[in-house]
Amino acid sequence: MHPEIKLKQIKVKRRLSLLLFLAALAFSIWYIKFDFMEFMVGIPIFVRFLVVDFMPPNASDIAKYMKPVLDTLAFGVAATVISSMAGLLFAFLMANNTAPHPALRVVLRGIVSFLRNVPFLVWTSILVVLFGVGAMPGIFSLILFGVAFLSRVYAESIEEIDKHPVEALDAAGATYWQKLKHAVIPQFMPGYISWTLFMFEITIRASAVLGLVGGGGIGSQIKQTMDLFQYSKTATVITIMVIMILAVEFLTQRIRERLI
Amino acid sequence: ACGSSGSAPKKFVIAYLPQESDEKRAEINKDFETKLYQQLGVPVESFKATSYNAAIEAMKNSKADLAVFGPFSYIVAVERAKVEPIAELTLPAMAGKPASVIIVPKNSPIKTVADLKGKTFGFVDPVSTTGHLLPKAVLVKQLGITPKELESGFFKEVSFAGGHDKAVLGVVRGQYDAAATASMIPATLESKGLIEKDSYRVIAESESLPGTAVGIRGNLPQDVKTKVKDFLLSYNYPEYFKNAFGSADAKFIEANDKNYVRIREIAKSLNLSPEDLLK
Amino acid sequence: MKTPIAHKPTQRKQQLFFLGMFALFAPCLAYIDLSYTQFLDGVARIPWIARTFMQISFSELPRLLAELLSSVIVAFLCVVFSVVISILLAFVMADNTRPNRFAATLLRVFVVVIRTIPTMIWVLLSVASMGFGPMAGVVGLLFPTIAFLIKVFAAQIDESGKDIVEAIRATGGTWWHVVFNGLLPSLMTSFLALIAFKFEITVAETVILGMVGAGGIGVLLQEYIGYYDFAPLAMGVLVVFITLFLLEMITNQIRIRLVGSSR
Amino acid sequence: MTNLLTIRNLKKQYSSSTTALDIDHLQVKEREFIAVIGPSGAGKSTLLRSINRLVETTEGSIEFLGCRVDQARAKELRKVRSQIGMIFQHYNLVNRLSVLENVLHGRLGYMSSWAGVFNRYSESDRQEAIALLHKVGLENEVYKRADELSGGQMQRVGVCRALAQKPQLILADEPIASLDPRSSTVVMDAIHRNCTEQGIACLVNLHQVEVAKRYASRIIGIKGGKILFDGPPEALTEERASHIYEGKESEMIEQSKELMYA
Amino acid sequence: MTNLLTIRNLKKQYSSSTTALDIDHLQVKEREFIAVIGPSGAGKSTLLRSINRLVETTEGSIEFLGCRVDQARAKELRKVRSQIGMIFQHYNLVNRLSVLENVLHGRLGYMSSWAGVFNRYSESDRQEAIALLHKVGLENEVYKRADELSGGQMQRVGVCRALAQKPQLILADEPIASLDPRSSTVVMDAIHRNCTEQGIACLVNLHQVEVAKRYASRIIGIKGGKILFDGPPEALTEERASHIYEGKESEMIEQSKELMYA
Ligand SMILES: Nc1ncnc2c1ncn2[C@@H]1O[C@H](COP(=O)(O)OP(=O)(O)OP(=O)(O)O)[C@@H](O)[C@H]1O
Ligand SMILES: Nc1ncnc2c1ncn2[C@@H]1O[C@H](COP(=O)(O)OP(=O)(O)OP(=O)(O)O)[C@@H](O)[C@H]1O
Ligand SMILES: [Mg+2]
Ligand SMILES: [Mg+2]
Repeated sequence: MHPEIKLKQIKVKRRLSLLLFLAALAFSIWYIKFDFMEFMVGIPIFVRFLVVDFMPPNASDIAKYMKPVLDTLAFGVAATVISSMAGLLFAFLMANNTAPHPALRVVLRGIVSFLRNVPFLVWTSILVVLFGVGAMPGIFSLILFGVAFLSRVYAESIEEIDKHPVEALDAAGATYWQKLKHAVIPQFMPGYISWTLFMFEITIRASAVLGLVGGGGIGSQIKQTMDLFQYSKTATVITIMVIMILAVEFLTQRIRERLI
Repeated sequence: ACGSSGSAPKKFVIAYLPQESDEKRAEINKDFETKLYQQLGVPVESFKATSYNAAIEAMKNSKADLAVFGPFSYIVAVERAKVEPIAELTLPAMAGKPASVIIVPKNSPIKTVADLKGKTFGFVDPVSTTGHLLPKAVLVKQLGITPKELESGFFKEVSFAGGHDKAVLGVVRGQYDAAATASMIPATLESKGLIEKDSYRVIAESESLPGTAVGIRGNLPQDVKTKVKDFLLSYNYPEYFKNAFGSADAKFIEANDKNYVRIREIAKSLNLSPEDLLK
Repeated sequence: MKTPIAHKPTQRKQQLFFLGMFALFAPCLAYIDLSYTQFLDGVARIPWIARTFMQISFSELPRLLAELLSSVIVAFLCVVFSVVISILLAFVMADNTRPNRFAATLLRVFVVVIRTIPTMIWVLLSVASMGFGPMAGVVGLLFPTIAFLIKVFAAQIDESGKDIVEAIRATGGTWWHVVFNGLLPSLMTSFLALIAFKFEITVAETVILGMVGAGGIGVLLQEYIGYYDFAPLAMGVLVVFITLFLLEMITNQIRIRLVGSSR
Repeated sequence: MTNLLTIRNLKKQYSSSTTALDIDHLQVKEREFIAVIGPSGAGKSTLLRSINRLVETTEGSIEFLGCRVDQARAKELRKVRSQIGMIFQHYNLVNRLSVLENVLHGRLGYMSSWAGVFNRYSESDRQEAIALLHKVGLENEVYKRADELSGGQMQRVGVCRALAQKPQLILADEPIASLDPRSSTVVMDAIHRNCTEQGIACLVNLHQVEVAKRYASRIIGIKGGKILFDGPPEALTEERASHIYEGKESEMIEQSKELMYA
Repeated sequence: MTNLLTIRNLKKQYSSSTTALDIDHLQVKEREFIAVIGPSGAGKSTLLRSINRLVETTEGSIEFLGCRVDQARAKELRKVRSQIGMIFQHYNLVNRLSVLENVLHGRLGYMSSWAGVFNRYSESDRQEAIALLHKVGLENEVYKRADELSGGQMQRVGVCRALAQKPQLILADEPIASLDPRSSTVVMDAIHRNCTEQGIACLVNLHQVEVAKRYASRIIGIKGGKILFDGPPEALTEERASHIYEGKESEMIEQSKELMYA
């Protein structure tokens, strides 16, 4: 095709996409009755709220927040370890180069996708009905979420490994399990470590959110202090949470650098 | 949402707070909004707020104009958002009945509140009237101790379940030795099939509560307030009350801030008065 | 003793990792103190809840879909606004285009802090300050979304190297020329891919926004959960699942088209 | 000399249109060192991989030491494979394991699944593996990680892995195509010396005719999946060799023309 | 002939220990076509980039047409840069834009931020850009995307971009180092012909001494940041050239030794 004509076509396409986009934007603004004035007023209100009501942080209850912090970390560790074990099993059954049966693979992928795509706050609520209150429903929903996430990323890492060494073992007459142990797992190890550490970071964040719906941990302190209008305490809790998350990220990053 | 203080609003926003006593609300009947619109001449919108401090902050920021409060949230709202009482919602079915209960599992050895010493206990939420304030007052009164003593060392452990249903589930599923909740919640959960029949036992009951307060944003023009008040007092569409508050024979009556004196006392005695919170 | 065969350092590192993992796990599990009977009782209730969920009801479908649409729209508007704001800021922060070292560092600190606070907390805060409704959702989501986009855009700009920057600079072009005539055209596709990716995440987030008070389908889900209406809840869960699943497929396709990889 | 391998009427089609391999008859006897030459895409790799069934053939029979490889069940196939060593162009080592572990992988075919998974290599296996590594000049690399080695060293590990199998036959698919001339010599020497000393037959795919002539006792020329030449190195005249590569060269000229005008 | 560029006591240090560039005095007159040669790391790129201040110098002065480049404020610097065209080894084109747009980037230095961002190139700019493309044989590529071109074509676009600036001076940093011999000739011809015709002075870094000798009116030899040779091509004897590259060659031998034993 003549390049000039092609260029024209691209231009027409671009115009059309732009038009489509603008139409979608207009529809959206109309549908949720988006009021631009309200929006522009809303942001300063929000920022003022953060600055005036939250500052200065009130650290008088700081001792009281240590237990939730510990809770959150313990939740994170337990959920990460358990879901990494379950995720490992799922991943090997799911990855196309290690799956024992294609049908199993498809079924598992479906289940995992379902677990992942239903918000984990919904899972938490269902688990409360099953197990009652306390740590259990929170932990279990973190695990459900973790299994779904990890089995997917583990499976992707397994699929990404170099298949040539596996072939070499095949040629030497190795069995399925031997190939798994000697060719697949060693290559998958860096991916496993890296994703598991990442999962730990995510669970720490997630368990902070969990607290907002009554799952305990540091998040419930945020909710409680806000409900009591003790915003300056909320600021303290959020600061503690930020420090905790940054510390965890820093730590996992160090471990990752050391181990891989 | 609205114009600055004093001027007439461009639209009128109603917030329904999470009610501690409510049944499932189907979509709130539009009849109320339509008629109010005819009265005020500006569009009327309504929201269901999931947390009561969101609703109170909204009124403070002139983003909501009218709200149906619970007793405790009402006294906080008066303080924080300069809300004025405009009417009161009465539910004849609830009148004179205990507002909250303290329950234990069916076959628990606990017979009286005195037996609760050294046990685990679940309240609903620090800001819940029926799930925290009233039951705490009951405990303080029946045990004859100070709130301080109750908080430090009477129980083995005190938790906030995060919801009335969760407090009940906590008792029935065995995580709490006892819990406080609004009086009709256990029966509701029973009817939903979430807990088995007769799986709990009531060991203490609280006093009854005044009606639900309806508050209006204080800095609205007087004529708007008057119009809204007149409208509320004359409104009588049973379908609306059934959908919004679970009882067809509910109605709006003249507001009386005096009804909340008792709640204020209780809150004060438990160090949860608005002044304590908002200092 | 048999002759050792392994590569010691690698083996030791891996052993250390697992050792550390389980050494932490045991005390944590003990600390959390999960009750065995609670667990068994809960598991015994699974068939019952599964049966309850099977009574899926279609009566709430229209409401669910309407609210779903507003959730998606909140995500859409939020991403649109965030893109507008973050694109230029990303060029301020990226190492190879930053006009001022101080501004770049300041921005970097902001981005880290904002990103560290989970999205739901932002929404909770905005709901508390602005009241309920989609507007609070948009404003609350704006902060983490902007921070995310600045970060990934800046990383992408850094990756594109100094070549084009120098070429435009050498002709006497201004900073704006470097950004708009040089870098943006070449980064457009990868930016679009990132935007599609973020949109997917944001929709997943807006779906649960309602659970902390902003509008959308989450409000309905929260309501069903609150009243234990499992039949419509099952429908809601299904609607959410199908939406997010389709969205994932579509954005994956878009990403493959744009940059030739799914991640 | 006895027959190790007999191939009859072998056909392999990857898709219905093209026949990648079409061999009427091919026998490999004990101790033969056979070089397989031919242009790219001729079917050399396909031939080698059919022999230990890394690719499934479409029709025909492959008999190795009296066992029909093409019809073997899982267990028989494992046995056949354990008797056939293989060396790959890209070494196919497990990067994150030690050199020694990679060599010991050659023993897996003789162990139970269980024993293999838990590294229960016998002490004699270990000692022999180390001895092999000494023999190819890797005495200082035994405990290094495979990815710390240079290409030539990696391929020598690959050779040791194949030898660790104590095979009857070694298949080598372009073992020196990724190596510089120096390393190539070292590796080909190692393969040739060990095969000769231990009486192992060898089928090696090669790109370079000179290398083939230097080492092989027999050369097979393949083009378009068919055997065009089969005989001693002396019989492979310039003319015959260029006949085998013919189509290929003109193709290469085409390509470079395209490059020029690009 | 008037002086375009005067460099005095120029020093550039990337880190405190090493001096990348150390030039006492260097003048470039109008219409000169100067080739800069020297081993890798000699400081050729640093010299060129100092001239339009893509790298900041440590001390000394650079004067271009009466303007102190090293001290120029943002606006002056922009003006200087718009008068100096630059050609890069890796072309540095914006891949996803059309060839024409890339050439028009040469005009950005003469436009306001606003006009540039909205592509408000004047019609005469457009016509001239197209004419330039015709001149270097890219008449069929005007509306192609830059990444659809071959290396030689891309570099010709780079040349056009520099010419579109209507510069007084062109700096070319190894413009042909990534090209095959054929394309190299085309590109060097284009640079040389246009500079000569339009009276543009040119400083071009080159690796190959023969190419330098073929095109340049003056050759500068750099090593270790210092000028070792400055004179007409004829004066650059074999001996002097090898002196410039001396250290380098022994280094290369070292390297290949390492490779052999690796
Ligand atoms: N997995 C496959 N799927 C489809 N066709 C294949 C596959 N492997 C090989 N082929 C085709 O079969 C024919 C023979 O390929 P083969 O790899 O055996 O050639 P070769 O002689 O080893 O070539 P090279 O020297 O490039 O390795 C070629 O036409 C090739 O394109
Ligand atoms: N950005 C930089 N940071 C630190 N040192 C640098 C940098 N750029 C160049 N150098 C050093 O400055 C010296 C001169 O480098 P320069 O790139 O000017 O050499 P060159 O002659 O262009 O070499 P080549 O032929 O490899 O392009 C070298 O020692 C180099 O390592
Ligand atoms: Mg091959
Ligand atoms: Mg250079």
